[in-house]
Amino acid sequence: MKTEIIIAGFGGQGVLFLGDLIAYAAVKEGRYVTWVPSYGPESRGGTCNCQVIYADRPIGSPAIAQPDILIVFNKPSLEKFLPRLKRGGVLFYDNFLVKERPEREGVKIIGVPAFQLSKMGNMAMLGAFLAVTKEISPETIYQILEEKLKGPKAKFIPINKKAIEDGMKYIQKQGDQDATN
Amino acid sequence: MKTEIIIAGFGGQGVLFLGDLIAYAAVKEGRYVTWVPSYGPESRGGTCNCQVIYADRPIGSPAIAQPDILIVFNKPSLEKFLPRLKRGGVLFYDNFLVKERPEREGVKIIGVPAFQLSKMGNMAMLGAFLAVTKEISPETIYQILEEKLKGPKAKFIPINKKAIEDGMKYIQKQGDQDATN
Amino acid sequence: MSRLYMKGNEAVVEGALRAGVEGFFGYPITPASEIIETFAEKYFADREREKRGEKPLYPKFRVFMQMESEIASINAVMGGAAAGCRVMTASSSPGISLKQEGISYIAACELPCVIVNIMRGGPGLGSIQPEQGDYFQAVKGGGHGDYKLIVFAPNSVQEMAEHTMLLFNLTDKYRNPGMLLADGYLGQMKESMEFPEVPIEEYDKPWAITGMGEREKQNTIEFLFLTPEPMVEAKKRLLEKYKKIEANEVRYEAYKVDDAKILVTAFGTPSRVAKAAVDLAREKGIKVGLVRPITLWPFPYKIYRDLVTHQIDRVLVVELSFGQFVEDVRLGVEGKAEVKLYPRFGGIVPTEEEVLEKIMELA
Amino acid sequence: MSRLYMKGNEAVVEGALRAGVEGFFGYPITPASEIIETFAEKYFADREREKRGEKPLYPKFRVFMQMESEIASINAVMGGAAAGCRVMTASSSPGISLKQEGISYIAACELPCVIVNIMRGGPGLGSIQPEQGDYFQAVKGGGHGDYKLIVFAPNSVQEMAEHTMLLFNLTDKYRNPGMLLADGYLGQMKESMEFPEVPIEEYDKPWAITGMGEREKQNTIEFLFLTPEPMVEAKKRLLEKYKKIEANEVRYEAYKVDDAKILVTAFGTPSRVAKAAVDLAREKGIKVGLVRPITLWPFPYKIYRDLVTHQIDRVLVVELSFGQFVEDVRLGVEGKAEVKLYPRFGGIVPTEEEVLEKIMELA
Amino acid sequence: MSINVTLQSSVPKKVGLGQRRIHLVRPLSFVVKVLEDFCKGCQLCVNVCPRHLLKLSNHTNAKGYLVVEWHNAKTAGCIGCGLCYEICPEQALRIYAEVEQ
Amino acid sequence: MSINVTLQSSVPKKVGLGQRRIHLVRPLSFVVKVLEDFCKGCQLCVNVCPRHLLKLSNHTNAKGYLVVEWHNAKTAGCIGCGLCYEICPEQALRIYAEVEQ
Amino acid sequence: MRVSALIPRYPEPETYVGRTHYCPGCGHGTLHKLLGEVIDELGIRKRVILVEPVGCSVLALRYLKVDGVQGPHGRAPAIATAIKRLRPEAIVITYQGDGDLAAIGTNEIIHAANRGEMFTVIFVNNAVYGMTGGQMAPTTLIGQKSTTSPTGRATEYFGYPLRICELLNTLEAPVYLERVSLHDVEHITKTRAAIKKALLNQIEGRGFSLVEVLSNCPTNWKMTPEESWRFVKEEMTKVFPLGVFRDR
Amino acid sequence: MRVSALIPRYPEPETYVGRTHYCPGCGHGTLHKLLGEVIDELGIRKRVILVEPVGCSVLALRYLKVDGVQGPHGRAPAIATAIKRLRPEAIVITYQGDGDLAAIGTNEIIHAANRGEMFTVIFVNNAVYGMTGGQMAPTTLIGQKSTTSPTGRATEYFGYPLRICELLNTLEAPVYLERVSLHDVEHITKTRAAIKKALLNQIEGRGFSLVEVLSNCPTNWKMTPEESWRFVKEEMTKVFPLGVFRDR
Ligand SMILES: Cc1ncc(C[n+]2csc(CCOP(=O)(O)OP(=O)(O)O)c2C)c(N)n1
Ligand SMILES: Cc1ncc(C[n+]2csc(CCOP(=O)(O)OP(=O)(O)O)c2C)c(N)n1
Ligand code: SF4
Ligand code: SF4
Ligand code: SF4
Ligand code: SF4
Repeated sequence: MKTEIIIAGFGGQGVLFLGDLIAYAAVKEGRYVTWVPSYGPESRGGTCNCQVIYADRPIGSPAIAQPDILIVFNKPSLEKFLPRLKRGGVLFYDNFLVKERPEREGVKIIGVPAFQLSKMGNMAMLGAFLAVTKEISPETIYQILEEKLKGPKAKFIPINKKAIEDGMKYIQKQGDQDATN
Repeated sequence: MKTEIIIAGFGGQGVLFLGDLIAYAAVKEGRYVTWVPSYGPESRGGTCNCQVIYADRPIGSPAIAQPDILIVFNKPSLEKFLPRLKRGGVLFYDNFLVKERPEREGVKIIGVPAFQLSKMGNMAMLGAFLAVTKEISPETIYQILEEKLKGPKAKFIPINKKAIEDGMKYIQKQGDQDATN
Repeated sequence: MSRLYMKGNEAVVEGALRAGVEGFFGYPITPASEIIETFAEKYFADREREKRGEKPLYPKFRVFMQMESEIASINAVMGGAAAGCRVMTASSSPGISLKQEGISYIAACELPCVIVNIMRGGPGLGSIQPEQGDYFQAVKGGGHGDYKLIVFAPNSVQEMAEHTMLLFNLTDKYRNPGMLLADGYLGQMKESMEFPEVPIEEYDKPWAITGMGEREKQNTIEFLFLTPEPMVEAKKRLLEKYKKIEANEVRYEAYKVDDAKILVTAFGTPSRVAKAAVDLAREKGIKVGLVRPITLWPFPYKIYRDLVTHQIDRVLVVELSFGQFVEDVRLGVEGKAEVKLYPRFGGIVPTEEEVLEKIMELA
Repeated sequence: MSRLYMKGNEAVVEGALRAGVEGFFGYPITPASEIIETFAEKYFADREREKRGEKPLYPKFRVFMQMESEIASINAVMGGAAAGCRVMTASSSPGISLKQEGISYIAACELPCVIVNIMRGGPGLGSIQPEQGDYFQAVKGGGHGDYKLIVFAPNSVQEMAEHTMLLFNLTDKYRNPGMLLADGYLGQMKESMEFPEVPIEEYDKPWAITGMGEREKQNTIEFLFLTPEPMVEAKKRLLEKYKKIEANEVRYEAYKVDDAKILVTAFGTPSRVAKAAVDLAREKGIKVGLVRPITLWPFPYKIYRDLVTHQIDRVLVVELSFGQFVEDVRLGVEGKAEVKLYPRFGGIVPTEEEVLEKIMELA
Repeated sequence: MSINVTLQSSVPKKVGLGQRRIHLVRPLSFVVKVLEDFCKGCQLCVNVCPRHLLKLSNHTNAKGYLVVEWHNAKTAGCIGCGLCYEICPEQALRIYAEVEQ
Repeated sequence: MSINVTLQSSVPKKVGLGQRRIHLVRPLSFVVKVLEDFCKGCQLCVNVCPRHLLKLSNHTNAKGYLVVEWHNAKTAGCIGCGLCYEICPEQALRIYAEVEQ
Repeated sequence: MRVSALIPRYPEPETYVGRTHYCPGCGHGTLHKLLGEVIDELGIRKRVILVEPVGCSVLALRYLKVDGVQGPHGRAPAIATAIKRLRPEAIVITYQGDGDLAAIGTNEIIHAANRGEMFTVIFVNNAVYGMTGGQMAPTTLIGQKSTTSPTGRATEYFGYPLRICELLNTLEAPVYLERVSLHDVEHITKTRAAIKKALLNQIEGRGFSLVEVLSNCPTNWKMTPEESWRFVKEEMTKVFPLGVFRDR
Repeated sequence: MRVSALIPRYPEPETYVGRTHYCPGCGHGTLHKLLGEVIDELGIRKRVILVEPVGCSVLALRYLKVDGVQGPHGRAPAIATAIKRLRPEAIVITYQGDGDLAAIGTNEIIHAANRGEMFTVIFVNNAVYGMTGGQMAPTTLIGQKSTTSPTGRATEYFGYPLRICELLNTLEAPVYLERVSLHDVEHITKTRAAIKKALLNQIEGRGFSLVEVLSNCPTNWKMTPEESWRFVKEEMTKVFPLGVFRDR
């Protein structure tokens, strides 16, 4: 088993962190994992993305040609990566930020109004991802949050959790189809 | 025909210039020529030497393993280079500065009290060299001196010439054997 | 031991600290900056610990310096190494170019130290995308004169740590500088890993300049000659040492070569892609194997020579440059097999499928 | 034309001036210092001429600068070349190491210029005796990333001038930096010579930054990419250019190879020794010939390949280093002949007799 | 009561430093246009405007930045002071004076 | 009337800056020795000596330099001022004080 | 019916085309704008050659429509030296950050200034390495945090904020050295005047001019643009006093 | 019979062993001697680590019997920084010429000084590149001839003599900066005192000290030793005024 995920959006939307969290959770659950950030122009701004792979066996290339799963938060990223999504793959997109419904045959398209569900849209999207793929347990994610947000930062745990749960709930309610369309 | 000459002494004795003059004269007389200075420690002082080759055909290595002619102005240089002098070669040494007569079989040893004959001992030695080898015409040398010492420096021509002539005369008088011994 | 998850650049720091690094001297540059940043973090966290009266986590790690330039960094490394300490620096391609004079001096003076190059795209300012265009510089010698660096080419985050530790041992052992040569991918990616067990080897350094102290003889570190003869001697000793390293320290990984007719070879990130492609090709019944040099100098010429002498007649070289590593492969192969280069440059790592395709072209 | 007698370093200057050099930027270092000194002499003599109301001898030679370092020098060269002028710098090994970042930038930006390396003994401070230990640096690339310098290896004072002139033409023609790679002997020795007739080729430089003037489009000189795709394109163009140079500009001298069974090969000063040794060996009836690469990049692989394919089965490589040039010879020979290295290092040039002896060992 | 607006383009290009601003006789009012592609929503203009005529909108441009918008009611009285123009790092604001033809 | 001279070696190694010179009770006279291997004949000492007690000799040392020599007549009266010692770049001069045993 | 026309209140920018990659509120944009305006105003766009640094402004030539070259980190003064001497009719400008000019490139700027090279330096002091993600610069304030001084710059490790104007002011050759700031409109206006003066010095062949511009880096300072300018005003100007250091 | 003994008037040198390769009358010898004397006097020979430059004094360690290292041209301050920080108990001294410190190595010395590194710099200013045969240095006087300024240093090409003490004096960190000269016995004595002070600063952990020593280069100046010292006294000290610039 090997899952290849590309996550893309604008700088500041928490794209890298989202990928990092999924990757780390997969490590915790005993998988082999790679996470590669896009490191574009040396300064900030513009689009950014990361590539996450988790698998049961050591991973060859950490670079992803055709992802199984694509998670996008803006239109430029959608346009760039959607054509590369594997046949039979899954697209998650923020249908609050991207208004037109993306078109592509042979893939599952899931719209989640992540940044409407929560200010922490990346966490809401994570919830949706967890609920749909069921490959990573939310418990592992919560455990990591507790590990990372210690001391004074611990106060942010609840709102992160809340966002994740909202994302999960959204899927449970809407099913894993693009409900807004 | 190919003649290989090593000239060695202390910095300040005009060793490099002497070699350069011989070399340039050989060029003027239509030969192929190389001149290589020893460029030792980057700063001054200590011993120095140069290697001169002139020949009728293009010259292979500009480095001399076994010189045909050795001209030395001090004892360290004598000790260093005399063993390398070709069998049948000629040693010129300043027997004013080097008191003991050098010993070596199968070579011709010519002592010239160059720095006694003239303050420009290197020029006196040149005279001796010209007189003994007869491979380069004094006229060519004088011509070069006139070329090099122009304008205000022209006043040095006579004393240079004088030194050369003194060297030549010394050989004519003493023969080309080490007269002091 | 539990699985760790770490960035390649952080693994370098972790490896260095476990190897007992005493001083780090650097200057920021993408994609190597996390190395200096992580060192800064660890160092000042220890200083805070000390202020609180706690014990530092890394008591050996006494000096962290962001220097004014890469040149100052490499020269500080020279000073630290001369003083007998385990020291290192890290940079990326243009910064490593600036260090070449210093590297040549350090090699000449036989000073052990570790230099990390997280390669970016070149030449010039180029890009911060991964390439392997500094192969020649690292392996053949970007500085002046005859010298060699011990060059390790990790291909995973785990090896980023492991090779760093190995380099500290080997550079001390041979009194020779070493380089960790990694592409940008390896520096920037995070990966699951187990922390490698590399015992720290400690070497006496009676040659170090420490102030004479009880010693009668002064220690001087220089490589400077006024006449050829002593230089010939000194260089002979250097050459002997290099031969010894070549005899003893070659490392490589050979994968599925036993019955292979075709050989794929690559180092660093592309070697992972190549390995996966070998598996894909094997599934298709193609008899293909992989050789991955782990040390780029000393280079594993012999394994290539052996393989092409006995069984293999086609070699596919995958590298992220116009073709540099391929020259060493050719020197190993010596015309006994067809060598085909698959160069990717500009910042794109080929996919497993692309490499598979190249293998199939050769099959 | 009458015979001249000149120092190698002076011949470089004379060649450059005749080739219409417009700017020289340098920093002193033995054994290259006569280059900057001779430029200074010529430059300020012209300024004196102008003060006296006379015409300058070298009206094109407008800028002479002793810079604060080798790094400043190579960057000034970058600026001058970018501005569309014929510019050059000169140094020796450690100084050339310092220029590596700049050289990589210049190559990336495809700026024509001439860099002179009068090699000394290395690594490190080493000595000022002649060696050829910077072969790899010059030919493979001491800077970062994929790039190539057009490298000429003169072996006489006459060629010091001639190759300098050729380099100015070729670097302009291909928009590529070039290097004159000479050992200390060639810089320091004086020799009889005829001044080579190399016609000055003038090339339009519409890409130069001159201020936009009448131009509509801005000219920018940079090699900097944020994404891989345009970089792949740019590097492809670079690679194409390199292939073109490799196809068109290889130069070498082959001597008495027609019936040779043994080949001696060397460049620079040792090639003169080797040639003389070939003559000595021929006198003894040994069928030996010489190949001397004149361009080290592009390297004349083909002549080696051709010779070993048809006739030659032993190759003797003479070089003043641990063995760098020998790798390119091996890449040309591809295992089809035995390659024997005769390395001399530390500052001693072998004698004709020594090389003869090595030839006889092979015969 | 509609106003016919034409954009006049032939403007003197060189002006002295003190007079960078183009002075006109009796402007009727001022209009600030936001070049949305240029704006990055840094809000420096919002803070500098003495009449509080600029505010962050809730729509993003192609680069993903929320952009500012001008309170487009002329009555609000832009005084054409140019502070927003001066402070905008992106030259995303263009100020026009409305004049009688 | 001959004087028996012995070289005394156990001299204090550390002295303060002002007192670098070793002070002795009633030296009879001073002697300057030239270490010929060290001397390069620069003649700085010749020029600095207030009593003109040093001069260039006409013999060379192993390096080929003409070396200085000390006017070795005690009567000439070296005052042990140490100027030659101070100025010699090579520390080629050693000054001794003659004292009664 | 009243007929009215909209007339630009400011001249249309010619040199500066904007749409930069800079972070929101970054002073590099402001400074580019000013530089463009002054070039427009002086009518020298067709004569300008700009030497870009390595740093966030490495792409300056994409926004300023003039000839130019991008050189190695810190070496702009050496590049500019050659360009100006070989093409004295060009107006040569270097644009350098504080990592570029005050760390790796200290040697080049000092010697160019000491030779009195006839070009103009725009030196952007934002107390941090922007492009590489917020490491300490030689100009970082004491106690200021950065990714390489996570507990604040401590003088015992990293010394003191380097004051370039003060340093260069010990040299003979420079004709104009001024430190300005971008923290509000008033200072932006002064900066514009300083740049103009520096360029006029070059146009009139007077000599070496350098304008040090205090700027911000909201991203790496982890501040809003507004906060960052306040920091410049309240903290940076204390350590780097504004003013004319040399005007000959 | 009167029995007398010869007693050395000066302590036997321990650190400095002489027999240098320097040209006759060269100040490097004098300075080595002084450095050796002060080291002897302070009793720190066994603690000293000397960083040699590239320049005529590249062989200093052959004459000064202490531990040490020879580094690349101009980089001694970076080397010394690491040594002193890693071995704070050592007394670290750099010895650099004016080509080394004031040309290629300007960056390293400024930043080491600015960080207040705890070592001692002996800076030999002889207004020329000695080792490489008399090329112009940054400290060459205006009008002074050298092999690269054959008609005399002209400011329009090469700028002005660089004054290192004045430059470093704009920095916060240095505790001691003094310019001395070797041109006569009086000044030799002052130089000795300055070196001692600089070393005491280090021994007592006070901070960065630099002693700039005006020296000669009779060979490349084409003067006798005597003439060369007169030149130092009459010409150099005018351009490089002697004195204490900083003493904290
Ligand atoms: C030789 C070299 N070293 C380091 C770098 C990495 N680098 C790029 S920009 C930069 C510093 C940027 O800081 P600054 O000059 O202050 O400009 P800013 O980005 O803040 O505008 C560094 C260290 C490089 N590109 N080249
Ligand atoms: C990188 C490098 N550049 C240049 C040189 C050549 N070089 C040796 S010493 C020197 C300058 C010597 O001058 P200075 O520092 O003033 O010392 P001095 O010899 O006068 O004592 C130079 C340029 C070198 N060895 N290395
Ligand atoms: S100042 Fe400019 S970039 Fe910032 S919000 Fe206003 S218009 Fe947009
Ligand atoms: S000062 Fe010293 S070196 Fe010079 S002549 Fe006198 S003793 Fe000799
Ligand atoms: S990183 Fe800092 S300096 Fe760079 S563009 Fe962003 S705010 Fe400006
Ligand atoms: S060249 Fe000059 S500095 Fe060097 S040893 Fe001779 S006199 Fe001294």
